[in-house]
Amino acid sequence: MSIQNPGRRKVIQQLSAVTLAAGGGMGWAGRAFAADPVQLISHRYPALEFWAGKMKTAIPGVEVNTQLMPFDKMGELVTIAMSSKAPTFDIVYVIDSSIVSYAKNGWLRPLDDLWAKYKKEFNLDDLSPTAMKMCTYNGKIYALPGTINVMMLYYRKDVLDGAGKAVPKTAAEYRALAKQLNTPARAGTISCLKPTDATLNEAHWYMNTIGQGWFDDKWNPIFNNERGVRAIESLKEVTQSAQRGFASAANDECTIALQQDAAAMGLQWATRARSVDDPKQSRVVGKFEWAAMPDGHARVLADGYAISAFSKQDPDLLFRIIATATQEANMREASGMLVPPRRSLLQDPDLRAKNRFYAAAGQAIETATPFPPLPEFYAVGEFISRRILQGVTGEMPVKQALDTAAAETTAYLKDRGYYK
Amino acid sequence: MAAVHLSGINKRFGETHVIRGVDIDIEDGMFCVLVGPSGCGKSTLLRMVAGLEAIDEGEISIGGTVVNDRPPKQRDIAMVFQNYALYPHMTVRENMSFALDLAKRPKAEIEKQVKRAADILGLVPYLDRYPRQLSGGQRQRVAMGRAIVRDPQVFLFDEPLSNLDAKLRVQMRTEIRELHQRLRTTSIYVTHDQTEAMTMADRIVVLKDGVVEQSGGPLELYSRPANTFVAGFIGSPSMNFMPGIARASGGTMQVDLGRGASLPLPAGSRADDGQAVLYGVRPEHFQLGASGLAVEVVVVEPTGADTQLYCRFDGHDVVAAIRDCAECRSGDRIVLAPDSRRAHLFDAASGLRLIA
Amino acid sequence: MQLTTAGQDAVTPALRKSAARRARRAQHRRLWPFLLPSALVAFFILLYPLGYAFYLSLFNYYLDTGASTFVGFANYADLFTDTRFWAALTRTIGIVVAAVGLEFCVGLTVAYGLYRLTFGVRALNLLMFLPHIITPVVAALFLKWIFAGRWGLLDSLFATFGFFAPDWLGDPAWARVTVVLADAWQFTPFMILVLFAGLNTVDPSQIEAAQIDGASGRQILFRIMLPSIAPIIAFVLTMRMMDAFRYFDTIYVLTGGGPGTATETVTMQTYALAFRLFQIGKASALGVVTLLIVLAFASIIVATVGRRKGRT
Amino acid sequence: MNAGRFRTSQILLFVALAAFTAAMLTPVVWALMTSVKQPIDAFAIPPKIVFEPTFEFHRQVWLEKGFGRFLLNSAVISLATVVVSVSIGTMAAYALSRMSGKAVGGIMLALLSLRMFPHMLLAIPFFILAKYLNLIDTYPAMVLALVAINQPFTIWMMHSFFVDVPKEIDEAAAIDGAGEWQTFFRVVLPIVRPGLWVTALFSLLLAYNEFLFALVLTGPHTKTLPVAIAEYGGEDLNYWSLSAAAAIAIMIPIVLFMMALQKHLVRGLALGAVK
Repeated sequence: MSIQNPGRRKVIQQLSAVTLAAGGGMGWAGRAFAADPVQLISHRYPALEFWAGKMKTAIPGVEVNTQLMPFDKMGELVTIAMSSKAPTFDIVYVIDSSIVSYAKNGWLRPLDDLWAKYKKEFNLDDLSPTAMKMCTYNGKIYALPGTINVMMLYYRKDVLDGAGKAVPKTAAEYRALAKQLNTPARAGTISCLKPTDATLNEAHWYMNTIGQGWFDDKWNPIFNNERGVRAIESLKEVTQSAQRGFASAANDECTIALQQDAAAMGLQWATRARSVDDPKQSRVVGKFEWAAMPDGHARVLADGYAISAFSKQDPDLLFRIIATATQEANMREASGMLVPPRRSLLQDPDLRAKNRFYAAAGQAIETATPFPPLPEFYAVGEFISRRILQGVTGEMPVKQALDTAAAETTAYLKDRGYYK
Repeated sequence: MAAVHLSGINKRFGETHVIRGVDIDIEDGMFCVLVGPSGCGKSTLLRMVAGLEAIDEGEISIGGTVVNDRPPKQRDIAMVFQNYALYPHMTVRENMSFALDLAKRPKAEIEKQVKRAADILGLVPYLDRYPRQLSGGQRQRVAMGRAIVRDPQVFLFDEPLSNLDAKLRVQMRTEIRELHQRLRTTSIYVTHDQTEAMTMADRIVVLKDGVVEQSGGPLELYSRPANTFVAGFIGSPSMNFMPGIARASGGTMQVDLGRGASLPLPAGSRADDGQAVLYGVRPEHFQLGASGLAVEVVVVEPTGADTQLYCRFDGHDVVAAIRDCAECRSGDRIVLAPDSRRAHLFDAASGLRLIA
Repeated sequence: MQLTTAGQDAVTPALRKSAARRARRAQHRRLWPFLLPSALVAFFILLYPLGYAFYLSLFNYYLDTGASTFVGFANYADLFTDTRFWAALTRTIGIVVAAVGLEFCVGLTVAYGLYRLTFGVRALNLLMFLPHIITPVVAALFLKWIFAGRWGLLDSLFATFGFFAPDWLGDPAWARVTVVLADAWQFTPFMILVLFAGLNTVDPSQIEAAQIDGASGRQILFRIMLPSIAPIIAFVLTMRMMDAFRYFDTIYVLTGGGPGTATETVTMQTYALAFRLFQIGKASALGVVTLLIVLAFASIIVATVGRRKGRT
Repeated sequence: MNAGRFRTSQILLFVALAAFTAAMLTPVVWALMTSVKQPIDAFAIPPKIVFEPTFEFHRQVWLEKGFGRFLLNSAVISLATVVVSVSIGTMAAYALSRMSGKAVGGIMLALLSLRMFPHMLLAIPFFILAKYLNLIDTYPAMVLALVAINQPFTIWMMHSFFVDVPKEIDEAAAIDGAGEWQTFFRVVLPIVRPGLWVTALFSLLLAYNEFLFALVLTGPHTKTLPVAIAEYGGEDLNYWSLSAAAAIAIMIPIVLFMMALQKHLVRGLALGAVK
């Protein structure tokens, strides 16, 4: 039974189950599905919707139910289900940070055996090492990448040309340019500082270009050192030239600012490149160009699909579903929506010609920096991003904010068994 | 129809002892009125008979069966509430037939009973109306109708007329009385209005603070009140009580009321020399005369049938109701002569009637 | 017939009490079947999780790894020394008071307006209620389209006239105002409906009597009508206060608790503890503390208005 | 009273209230417009009032994204919730309104506190319970959860209506020979019927709009509209337009329901509403 065909009998059955439950206390009939379909839970953006569609038809005769939702909602749901070891989901969408934390929690099934088995069939060796590195934890592969996503510099060629400016090469140039281009109607740059994920993504670039990164190799915070403070001070300075409402803007709000000619440039994900060229959404079709972020170090992530450790389905089947859906041909079909994690496709001249942002994306990936592979990074990001924001909005001096964040981070990590 | 017996009834609400060892016997077919000031426990007693209030101690029997542990519906009683408690979502007809309907009586019988009750009470034109569309008197009748259709062993009335205006109250009083003459169903009627009690009852039970002060026929209570409470409660305007001392003089007992006023003992009473007493006279038992109480008239209220004189005697108020007294004015000094055959004597300390 | 005296106190107080209790218990026994289904649901599906939450609050429990150690009341102690908690609590109380206050004032004004209006009342009433029936998650989205910086309806409308309105969501002070306005948008209709219904219950003869006494419209409203609907006011204020304390969805969508922590409420913090930091023990402790605080507030409202009712 | 002045003041009052209503409806109207605009027009600066409408998103919502099924789920779940919740809540409220003693106050206060507890902390135990009973992604799980969180409100609301019914009515029924159930169903319940409608409406609103538990307890088979809409939360502007279209759609049944019930609503609230 599929979602589209509700099946009246099922509804009636369940209705009577409800009535039964109402009348007869706790003794009701559970559900009994004949052959349980495969359950996929995933974040939703056009590329992921595309993959989900491909999974439904990947293996003839195997039904795949898909639940696509915003990232944070998905996170809550996965956490609740997996922490209680529920077999609710079989295939789980993951990104670099969730791979490490889920894998550490023992929620994911290592894929090395299956990887070896199907390596040939799906030409898995073609997958980009950058992506594969992010799909690995403690030397084991946990996910099959579907996309490699990277943040890059979006800039308005026409505006820069009009002002006689070149694409900024360094963080300092970027800062100065943002200031120069800023007007009331069109902001110098976009800034997306809605707590908490967006903040972390944006601060990541500052922390890695101006600062020295988030942690040392023993997971001690270094983001509050002198250069870290300078990094966040710079972020604060740049927000002076950012679009109105940046403090509550996430990716969508920022994209609208770009599309509606309300900002001249900014840091944004590669997956959004297509939408500034979409005439149904954008007022500035063809006017944007892309480059790797000045000084590199923008955030890069792999997103892909993992298999739940609690799944009752055959792992072979699940792996084949994922691999078939994300096979090379499909990636080629979806090329406009994503940056494919396959070396061959990234270099493919056809695709490069069709997708203007590919060149910049490829360059960005090479110079990019992933999040620290700390399973708890997403968790401590809560402290860090809040405190950074307090620094940026002036609720607290930047130094004090970062010191507080560092103290909170240390305390949290210590409680979770670090530094012993 | 059945006799109702209450024996040794006690009831407490928390720390308050509201009914204290009450015994009442109501014979079959009798119209018994429980009367007393508010808070005397009369409604509680009625509700205990109805089964709406638990009995702490004692026994209630209806028609020879002890009903203490029976819920209301097994007691075969009907009750009319002070606020009528009509079901607002039911028509008059439905209100009246509800009980029979619950008892699963045949449709035809229900129809017949409702018709009969509606005929008796003149409710036929209103059968399909809702209570909110009726006047106070009509609602009152519906409440009675609801009781009548049941044809119960006992009717219970809880101050059923207190929400009506004066004229309607008098009219309904008569109607209820007539109804009782006709149906002869044992009835217990609670009221705080002694006039209602006097006019309607076969037997009156006077209650005060949870205790039966006296019970008997209306005239018995009127002419031989057992104590000052009953004497003062029954009759309107109330009986006058004048404090005095019984003195033996010349072989007869006199009551010395002070200020030189001295009256002979009322007929049938006795007192010891020097006993502190209350001399009770009902206002209607005064006459203007030459000897008696010399009083000053304060207010004159002619009612037509008689004239009520509010007078002062030795710092007390004395009320007299005199026939044909058009010429009295306030400020006049007159002499009131009590009819000693109808006067009463009470012990000042206990309030009990002093009987020879 | 005998005059009976009060002298039958041979019955012991204990016996007496047991008789009364027996009667009450009999009454209650007859009513028990009515309570049973609801009690079962409440017990198994609400009380059990509540008790479980309290139990969890005594542990240092990480939801993700399942690691858990008993810590007694340490989570509570941690909370009370956590400046972020106190800041969030003060902020929450501020937002609740402002939002519920605004809703009440506007709600009362509009309800009174509707009460005085002689035509079109029903249509207006229905239309006004619309914001309240919108699914909260969607309502937040609607509001974002109004309040978003630059391209939001308000901002872009003002900008058309070359005037730059406050940064509704981006400025810490304004963000708090916006969050209050957002709550008011969704719940003022509820206030209006309940207060309007309340005003209609006031006995017209009381109002006429006051008019004859020469009271002005305002005097009638404040001296006659409001006191007589005090219990209704207590009801809406309590209900709203309790729900406003749990205010989450809209803030989450509009500002995510930002800018910085400008709109972070206690519930936002609970969320962060539970689903970002996975410290489910701490989150539960915060939940329990929130419950106690709200309960205290609710009792105060009920007691205050209850007393007023006693006076009138 | 001067009739002319009265008239003028009435018109002024109407205008003021209409203006207030218009302000309150602005976000809804704006969302409605958003749902028939391409994103380029929806978020234009300055805002576009004149545009070429597109019903693309409404079409997608219903024909491609399967919202019909979600609407059905929502309808089944919320109606079942209302039926179960209001019936058992009403019974409990009746019992509580007819009981005496300190325990009753305690129970009422306990109910209040259940309403105050952050729902996200209930979500986890609910999930575990539902998993244990093998009820994830079934109607009963969702209905039970909604009934449970609905109970405090239903009981409080109905309690306020029941205490307004004079006790003599119960007593009269008892004397007329009605047992507890007959008294409840045939006498007291019909009297509070307007209150029942109000309670039902608010319970329906709560059940129909509930998001968090629906997110956790439903799945592909039982997903409700709020979850379905929230799933289009962002990461592409077309999703926003879809959300707008779906949001407009989700309102319609409730609006119709409200219109049908409006008479009962004000009357019901006026009758009890915790007088």
